[in-house]
Amino acid sequence: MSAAAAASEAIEITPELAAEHGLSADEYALILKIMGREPNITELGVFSAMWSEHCSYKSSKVWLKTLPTEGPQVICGPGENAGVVDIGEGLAAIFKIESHNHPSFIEPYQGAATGVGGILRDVFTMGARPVANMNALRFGSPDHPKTRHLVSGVVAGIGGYGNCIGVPTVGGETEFDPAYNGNILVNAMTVGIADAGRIFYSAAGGPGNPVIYVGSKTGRDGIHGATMASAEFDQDSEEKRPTVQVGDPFTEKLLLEACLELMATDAIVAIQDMGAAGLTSSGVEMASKGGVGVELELDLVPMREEGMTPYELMLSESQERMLIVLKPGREDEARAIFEKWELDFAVIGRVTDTGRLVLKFHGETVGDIEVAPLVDNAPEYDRPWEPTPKSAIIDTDDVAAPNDPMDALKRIVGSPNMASRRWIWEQYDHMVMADTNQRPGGDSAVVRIHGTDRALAITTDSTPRYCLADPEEGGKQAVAEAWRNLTAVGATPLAVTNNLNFGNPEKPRIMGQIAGAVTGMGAACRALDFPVVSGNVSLYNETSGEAILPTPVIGGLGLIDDLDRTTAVAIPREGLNLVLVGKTKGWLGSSLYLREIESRADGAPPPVDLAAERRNGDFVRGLIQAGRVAACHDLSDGGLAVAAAEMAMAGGIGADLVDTPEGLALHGWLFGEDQARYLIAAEDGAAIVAEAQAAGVPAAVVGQTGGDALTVGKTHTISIHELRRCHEEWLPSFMARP
Amino acid sequence: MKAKVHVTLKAGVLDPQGKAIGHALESLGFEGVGDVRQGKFIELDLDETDPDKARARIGEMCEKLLANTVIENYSIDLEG
Amino acid sequence: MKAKVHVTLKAGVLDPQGKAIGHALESLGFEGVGDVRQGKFIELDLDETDPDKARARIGEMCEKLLANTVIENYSIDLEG
Amino acid sequence: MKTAVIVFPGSNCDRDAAVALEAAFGTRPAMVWHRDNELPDLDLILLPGGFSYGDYLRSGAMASQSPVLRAVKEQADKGVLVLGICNGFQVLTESGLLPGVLMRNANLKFVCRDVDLVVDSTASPFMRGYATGQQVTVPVAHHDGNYFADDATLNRLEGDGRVAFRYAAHDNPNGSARDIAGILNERGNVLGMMPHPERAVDPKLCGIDGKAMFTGLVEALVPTIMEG
Ligand SMILES: Nc1ncnc2c1ncn2[C@@H]1O[C@H](COP(=O)(O)OP(=O)(O)O)[C@@H](O)[C@H]1O
Ligand SMILES: [Mg+2]
Repeated sequence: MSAAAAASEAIEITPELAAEHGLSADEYALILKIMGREPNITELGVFSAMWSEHCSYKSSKVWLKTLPTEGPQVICGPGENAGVVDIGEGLAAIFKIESHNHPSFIEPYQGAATGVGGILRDVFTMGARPVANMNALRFGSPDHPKTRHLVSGVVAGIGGYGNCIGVPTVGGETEFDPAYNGNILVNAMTVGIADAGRIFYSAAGGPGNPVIYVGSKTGRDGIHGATMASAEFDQDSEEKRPTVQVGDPFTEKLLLEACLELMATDAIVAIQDMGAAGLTSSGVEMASKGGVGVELELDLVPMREEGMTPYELMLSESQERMLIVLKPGREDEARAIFEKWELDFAVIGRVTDTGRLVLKFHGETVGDIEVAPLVDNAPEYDRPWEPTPKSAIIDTDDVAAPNDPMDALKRIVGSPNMASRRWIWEQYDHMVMADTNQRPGGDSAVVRIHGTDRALAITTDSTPRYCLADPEEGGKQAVAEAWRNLTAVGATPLAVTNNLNFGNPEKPRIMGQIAGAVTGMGAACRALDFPVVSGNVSLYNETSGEAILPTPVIGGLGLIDDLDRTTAVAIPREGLNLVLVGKTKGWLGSSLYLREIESRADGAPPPVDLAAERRNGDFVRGLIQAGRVAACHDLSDGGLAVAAAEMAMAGGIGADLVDTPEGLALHGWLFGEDQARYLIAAEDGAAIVAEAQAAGVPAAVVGQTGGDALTVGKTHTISIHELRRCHEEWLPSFMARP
Repeated sequence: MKAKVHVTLKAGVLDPQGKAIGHALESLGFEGVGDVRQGKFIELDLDETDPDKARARIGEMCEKLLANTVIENYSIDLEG
Repeated sequence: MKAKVHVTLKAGVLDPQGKAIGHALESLGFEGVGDVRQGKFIELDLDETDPDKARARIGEMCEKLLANTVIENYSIDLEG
Repeated sequence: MKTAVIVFPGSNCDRDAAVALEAAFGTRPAMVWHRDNELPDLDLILLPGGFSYGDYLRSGAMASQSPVLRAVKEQADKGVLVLGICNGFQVLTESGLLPGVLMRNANLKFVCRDVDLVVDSTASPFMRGYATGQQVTVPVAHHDGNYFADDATLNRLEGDGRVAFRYAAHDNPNGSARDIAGILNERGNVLGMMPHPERAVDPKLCGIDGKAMFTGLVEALVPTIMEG
C-alpha cells in the first residue's frame, strides 16, 4: 500500500471528525448504517461533500419541489447541470445562475472569477456555446471599510474571466445594503445556445465504458470543511493551505473549444463538469443518474502537486476540469482533440454494473460506497419555519411630500442603489461575439442568435427590501419584474433560473423567508407561464448572527422573434406621446423614495396582482411586436419619475409629464412603486389608450417627449444634463475615494 | 532608501501565468524546463532612512495593497 | 537548478502600474513614497546543472519571450 | 480574393472578424491554426482580438513566437496586407512588425465602450474608405491598449503619415501616447489598431463606422487581382 493510502487509512474516524466534516450525529449514524461498517477518511469525505447543504439541498428541497418546472418550451428542467428551453428553428437555450458568495468575500477577484468559470462550465457541459453572462451582485454599505475593495475585486474578477474567455457580460444588477456587510452576494448566470437535438446529459451508462478526465490538473484547491482533517496528512505542510481557488480563463477557453469539438462527434455517452466537491459530486452524480457504478483509479488523475491523497483527490475543487464517459474505443479520438488544445487527458476509470462507487489508488481499494443510498438517503429536512409578520400598509398621506420633487428625483437617481453602473459594465467586454443588440443599462440585455434576425432577452432581478418586508410578495415581485423586463424589450418570456440567497435555515425566521419567497415565486411563475428550469441555493449567509436580506434572484430568459421589433429605454425623438400602462395608486411602502428621502425602510411592499401583470404585459408586448412602440421602460425602483428620467437620460431627449392626477399625492404619483406598469413612447398615444381600455388595461397619456429637460406639470423641471451628472457621478467618485 | 519587494504566490496556489509560460518555453524548443512561477517585483523609493522603520512601513504597504495575502507571500529587501 | 529572473522596465519607459501603485499608497496615507516601479519576477526549474550553460539558456529565453527588450531589462540569478 | 484569420489559443474575436470579412469580400476567410507554419498565398491576413495564451506574461508575447507568425512575417515582407485588431495589434508590436508597445491602460482597468476616432492618414489600402480628419465611432475592449514608444519613434510615425487613427481629443480611453489608436508599418501594408472595426459593421449592433475599412480593402484588393 502506498504511503498516502496508508496515511489515509490510518486516520481514526471519530464522531468529532464527522462533526468537523459538517455531519450531524444522526447523519453519521445513517452513514454507519449504509456502509455497514465504519467509513474510512476518504469515504467520510465523500459523504460529507454529497450531504452538504450545497450538494444535497437538504434544507430547501421540500420547497424547491413546489416550483413549476414544466411547459411546452421546456426541454430539460431542474436536475441537470443547467435548464434547457426550446427557442425554435432547431435551437435550444441552456442557462443557469450560480452563487459564489463566500469565496468572493474571502478573495473577491478569484472568488468572482471562478464563479463565472463554474457557471460557464455548467452550460457548455450540456453542449451549448455560451453567448452571454450576467451577474447579480449585493455589497455592504458604501460606508463599510471593506466595500470598495470588494466591489473593485469582484468586478475585476468577473471581467477578468469573462473578457478572457470571450463571452460577453451583458448585464446584471448591483445593490448596496448594510445587511451584506459581512456576506456579499456574487451570483453569476450564463446563457448558451445549442442544437436542440444535441443536448448532452450527465447520466453515465454502458458498463465497461471508459471514464475520462480532461482539463487542468488537480491541486489541493478549495479542500475546505475538511482542512483540519487534511492538515493531519502532511506533517511537512509549510503553510496553511489557502482554500481559495484561482481561475484560469485561458484554460477554460481551451476546454470549451475542445469539449465542443468532441461533442461534434458521437463519442460521448455522458459529460459532467467538476464543480463544487469536484470528482466526488461529478462521479457520484453521473453514476446515480445512470443507475450504474463507477470505478476510478485515483492515481491516474493528473496532479499538480506531489503526494496527494485519495481524500484530497476526491474533494479538490480545482477549476477547469470535466469528467466524461466515452463510448468504447473512442479514447484515441478524444485524446487527440484534448491534446490539440494542450489540455490534460487521462482515462481514469470505467463504468461498472455494480451500482457502487469504487475508488482505487495504486491498485488498492481506498473507497467503496453503494451509490443509491449515498444519493437517495441524503438527508432532507422540513425545517420548522415562522411566517414573516405582515408590515403595516403606509398611507401616502402619512409621508411628507417633498419640498422640491426634482431635488428628490436628483437624489434618488444619484443614490448608491440607483446611480449608473457604467463604471462596472465598462470593465466587462459586453460586445465580444458581435451579437449584442442591447448593451447593459436597459431593461433586458438583447443578444442576437448568431446568424439570424432573432434574439434572446436576458435579465436578473430581485428586490430584497420587499422580500424582507414580505417574502411572499417579494418572491412574486422578483419574478414579475423579470417578466416585465423581458416584455419591455418586446421579448416573449420563456423560463427562469433562480438563486435563493438566504441566512441560516436552522432559524425558523429565516426558513419562513425561504418558504414565503419560494411560495411567491411559484405563484408568479405559474400565473405568468414562466417555469423554473434551473437554479441554485446559497444558505447560511450570516455573520455574527446577522443575516443578509432575503435575496431570491431571478434570471429571466425571453425570445425576440424579429430584431426589428424590439424596443429600448432611450427616447428616440421629440413629439412622441408618453403612455403609462398600469394602475397607479401611489404605493410608497418599502419604496426607494421612503428610503432615500425619508430615511425610512418600513411598510408593506407594493402588492403584485399577477392577473394585471399578465394582462398589462401581454398588451405592451403586443404593441411592441406590432412595431408601434418607439421606447419602453418598465416601472420599478423609484416609480414613474425615475423611469421617465432614465428614458430621457438614455436618449438625450426630455419629456413633459402631466400634473398629478386627481386623487393622488404628488410623491405617490411620481415615486410610488405600484407594480405591473410600463411607460411607453409612441406616435399614436390616444389610439393606444383606447385599445387598452377595450382590453381592460389601465392606460393614459401622461406626457410628450421633447426638449432637454424633464418637466412635471409645467412647474417642476430639471435638465437632462443635471440628471446625468447626478446619475453618472456617484459610482466612479465612490470608487476613486482612497 | 530604496526597497525591493517580491510578491509570490503561496505554494499550492495555481499559477496560470507560470503554467502558460512553461508551455510556451517548451513549444519554443526549450527543453528541460520544469516548474515556472511568476511573481511581482516592486521597487520603491522611500524618504525613511531608518531600516527598521522602513521595513515596518513597507510591511504595512504589502499587507494593505502590494500583496494579496490570501494567496500571496511577500518579502522585503532594503538597499542603501 | 533553480533560476530567478527579474524583468524590469527600462529607465524612461512609462510604468502605468508603478504609477498607480504610487498613487494608491499615497491615498492610503503612506507618506514619503517616491518613485514606484513594477516588474516581473519569474522562477524557473531547469534540468541544466552547468551554471554557464544555464545562464546562456535563460538569457535566450529572456530575449525570445520573457522580456520585451524594447522596453525591458532582465537579470538572471542562479541558485543551487 | 484570399483572406485568412489566424487563430491562436485564446483568440476570441476570430469569428467576428471572419463574419466581417465574409460580408465584405463575399468569400469565407481561411481560419489558420497557430501551429501551421505555412500559409497559402493570401491577399489579406487578419490577426484577431482576444486573449491569445490568456494574455499571460505580456499581451501578444507568446503568440508573437508561434510558428504561424514566422509565416505571417514572410508574407508581410512580400507586401501582403496584415491587419491586427486589438490583441492582433499587440501581437504585431511584440513580433516587431510594428514599433512600440501596448502597455496596461493608464487607469489599470479593462475598458469596453464606444470611442470617437479621428482618421489621421488615409495613405494605405486599409484607410481608403475613410477621409482624413473624418470622425468615426468604433468600440474598444482591452486592458492593454496604452500605446508607448520613444519620442523619436513617435515623431517618425507622425512625420511619415503612419498614424492611421487617433482617439478624438478627450476621448483617449487608455493613456496612449499622442492619442494613437492605430499605426502602420513603413511600407504601409501592416496596420495595427486597438479599436474593433469588425464589431461596427451592422446597424443593429455597434453602428457601421467600421465597415468602410472592409469595403475599402475590397476596393484596394480587387484591382490588384485583376491586374495579376
Ligand atoms: N433554486 C432552485 N430552483 C430550481 N432548481 C434548482 C435550484 N437550486 C438548484 N437547482 C437545481 O439543482 C441541480 C443541482 O444544482 P447545483 O448543485 O448547483 O448544480 P451543479 O453542480 O451543476 O452546479 C441543478 O439542476 C439546479 O438547476
Ligand atoms: Mg454542474
